[in-house]
Amino acid sequence: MIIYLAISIMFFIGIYGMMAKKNIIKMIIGVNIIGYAVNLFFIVLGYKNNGIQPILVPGVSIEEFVEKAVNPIPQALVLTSIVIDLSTICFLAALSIRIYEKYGTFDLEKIRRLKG
Amino acid sequence: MNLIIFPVIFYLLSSFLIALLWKEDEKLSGIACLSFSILTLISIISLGKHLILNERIVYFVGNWRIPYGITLMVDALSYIFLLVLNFILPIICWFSLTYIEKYTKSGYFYILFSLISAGLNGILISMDFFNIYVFLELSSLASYILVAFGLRTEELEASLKYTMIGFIGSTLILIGIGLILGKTGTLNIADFMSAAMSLKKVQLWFILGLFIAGFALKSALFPFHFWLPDAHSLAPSPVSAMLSGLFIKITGFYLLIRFVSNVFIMFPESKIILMGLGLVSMIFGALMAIDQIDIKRTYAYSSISQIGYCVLAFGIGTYYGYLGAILHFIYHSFSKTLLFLNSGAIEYRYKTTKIEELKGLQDKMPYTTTTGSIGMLSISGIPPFGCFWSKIIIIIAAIKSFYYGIAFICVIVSIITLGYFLKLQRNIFYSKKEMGKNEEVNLNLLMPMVLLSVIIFFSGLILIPELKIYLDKAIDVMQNFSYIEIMEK
Amino acid sequence: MNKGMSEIVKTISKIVSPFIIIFGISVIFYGHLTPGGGFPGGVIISASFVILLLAYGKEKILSKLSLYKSDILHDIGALMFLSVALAGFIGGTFFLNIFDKGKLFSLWSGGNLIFSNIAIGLKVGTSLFLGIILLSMVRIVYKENKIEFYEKKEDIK
Amino acid sequence: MAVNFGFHVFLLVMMIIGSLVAIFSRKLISSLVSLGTVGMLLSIYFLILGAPDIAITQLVVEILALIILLSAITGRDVTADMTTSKVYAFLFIFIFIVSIITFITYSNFIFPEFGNTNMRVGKEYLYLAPLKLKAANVVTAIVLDFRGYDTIGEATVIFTAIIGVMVLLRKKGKKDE
Repeated sequence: MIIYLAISIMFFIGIYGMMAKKNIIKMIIGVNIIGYAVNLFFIVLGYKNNGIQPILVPGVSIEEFVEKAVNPIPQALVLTSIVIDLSTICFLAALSIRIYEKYGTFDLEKIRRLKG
Repeated sequence: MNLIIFPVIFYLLSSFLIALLWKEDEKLSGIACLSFSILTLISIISLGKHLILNERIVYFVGNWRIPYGITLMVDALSYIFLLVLNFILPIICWFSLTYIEKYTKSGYFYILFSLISAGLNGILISMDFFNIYVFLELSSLASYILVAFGLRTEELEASLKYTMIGFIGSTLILIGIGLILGKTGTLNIADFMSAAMSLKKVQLWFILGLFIAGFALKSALFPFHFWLPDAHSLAPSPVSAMLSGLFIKITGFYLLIRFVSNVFIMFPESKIILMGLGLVSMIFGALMAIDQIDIKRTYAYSSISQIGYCVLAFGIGTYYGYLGAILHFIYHSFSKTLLFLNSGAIEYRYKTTKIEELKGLQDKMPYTTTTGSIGMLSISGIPPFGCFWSKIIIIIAAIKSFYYGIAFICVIVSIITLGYFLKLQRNIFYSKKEMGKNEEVNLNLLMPMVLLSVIIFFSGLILIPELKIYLDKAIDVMQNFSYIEIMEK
Repeated sequence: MNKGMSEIVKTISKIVSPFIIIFGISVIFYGHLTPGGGFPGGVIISASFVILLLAYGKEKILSKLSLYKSDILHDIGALMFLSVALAGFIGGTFFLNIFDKGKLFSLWSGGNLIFSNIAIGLKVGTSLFLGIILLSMVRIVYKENKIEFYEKKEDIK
Repeated sequence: MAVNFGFHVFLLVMMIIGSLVAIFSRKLISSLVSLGTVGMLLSIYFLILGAPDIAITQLVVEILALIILLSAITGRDVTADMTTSKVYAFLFIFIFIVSIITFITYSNFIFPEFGNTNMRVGKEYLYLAPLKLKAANVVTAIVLDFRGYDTIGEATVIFTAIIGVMVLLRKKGKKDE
């Protein structure tokens, strides 16, 4: 239970970074931290007490391998979602560069030209 | 039975080939994108023949059975969404052949256009939680980029706000998928349902809550709507037509239907939440759309209220409610696409969509005026046109299940909708006579609008008995289909 | 971006980056035997290019792997992976593993895993390198190879 | 790797401290560096949780993300002012408290127990990959063969991001500007 509590605290720190901070780079860091927290959540879901990595090495027999290996499905998903977060950050960085060219600042407070 | 995969493959191929070969030549990439989307439409229509014979098509990617590989499934409900999607996409692509010339490097526009369509088609045919998430993420990322395609300051800021909120929505859905993986160990919807039967109901309410919040955020229902007006009004017109007409409906409304009525069947009361969300966003969208100064912002707020109609009709839960929801989705997609393409034609000619700067378009752009007023009358529910039938059915559904208050509010909101659309028409199209010369836009912009308005004009025919059978099949899917039946087969 | 970093960093990165590239390629090719695979290998290869970019500045690295070439490679990688998937149609369904599976721990095992790994590695490697070059390159306009990008004027204020 | 429970908690606490520093520090460069430490700790934690190729990918991807953000910062303003909008702060604290309370009361309903994962389908993959596909790395077999259709979608996501970077870095958006 402590592990999940710590992951959700990290998730809420990321959400705070995105919502309350007005600097675009801080928002991108918040996005990054949320991505880390969700990926960690997936891998923690697939953990088995002192389980070995799901890669068969010549010395191990199949039955022992199946008995002790960790759940491989979340790891396949995290490989995909790590790269999805990287693409979002790549796009947001390019967006913040262009916003900086137009406004001369990363601070959203001065940028507020759009009404709600 | 490989026809089911072809929509996704064609659009992926079109985006990769345009990026490789024709990116610099704008004319050629437009034609390539148009030909690939027409090819997809043909493959979808030929898919229909198989669907009539057997009730649904299940396809195992890589020949791996249910729990191991990814399975795809098309039944009557997703076939209707596929038809509407793949019928509107070539029209938008045809419209943007000349509209996009105003933007630099429009080859990239066609790449991103086919990527969004690949994502939307991927969502409609898939039956696997994580697969839906990946294609949802693909089409959302492509739409974040297209909102900022014009590189003006407002567009960049609207895209930033849209990206942040869209990212939160995707993360909520991803956490829901993680919990499903944790609880039942599988990602396949049918396998999940057969495993979830043994779980207690209390354990699943949190997962359903996450999904409803994520999809409500993606379809801009009331509490999460504030990204939509900026994103849809500042994007290039074909992009906002695709966003308003198709994107929020498929990533939000379609997935809400699937998850509430087909996956989480043990929570019938969740429809009441949807009814509440739909009601509030219907009222809010209509009220906000009244005093807008920009045509596209009025259309954006009106699409918030119209998707509120669809979700409300689905929330009622009876046969008529489902029929009203499906019909309203179909008619609103066609008419809202027509309206945004119409505002695109006006913007193409006069470089502005502010209401007071556009006067007396009746004689300057006669055809645009007629098609635009057809679209506006259709959405506000004037008899011969599309949305009148669906609004009537929704009101009947509300009365039949004794929600008189909701029926009354529906009537009031459609009157308000009629109000602001008439105001729009009076100011833009039929205001004082200005003897300007005929500055009608060229055919490439005009024919898509004429085609859409013809469809809307004859859209009442869908209710005749021969065609209604297919609608009833889709409603039967919405009412009592659950993915467990696929497990037994 | 000035002309790259100090002399020490340049010589070290010159020595190290070939080894990083070889390590990345080995991670790609042995993806189905040892930990790794398409994604990690591709990302490692693009990291090695980025090290050279940071050490030597943009002009030198772009002479080796110009924007136009990496753009082409990036699309070819995507098409290769899609064609490996489409090759499954020969055997019937979309993503079928039609190649013979070979022995368990030998290099040739796991059917089309190897080709998918190579395609993904090529794609991820070149596209991330292209992304980082573009993001850090916002200051220089390249006209000759048809990709001209925004040059940051000094008077942005 | 068999590591006692205390080390898990230690890594998580360090990550939380790192992300706090990343969010609340005044200079952007120091917040990026602390973001780097959080990514490094995450990569070590993946290794301990038995996911080696995720650890490699996370390590290198985190370095590239750091380089991307640093290239966005260099030559532009490097300090972020500390004022946060009060409305968001209070709204956030309210959401945080409510969710922590529901978390503690319902946690054993919502989250599966930490140590034993639900291996109902995971076990089949551990049999299938080595025997049927002859592939020793089960995770790569899942990513590229059992669930290869996901990976096509995901490879297209990177493709979209790079097209997005190219679109956003054009000289000017509209021809008539």
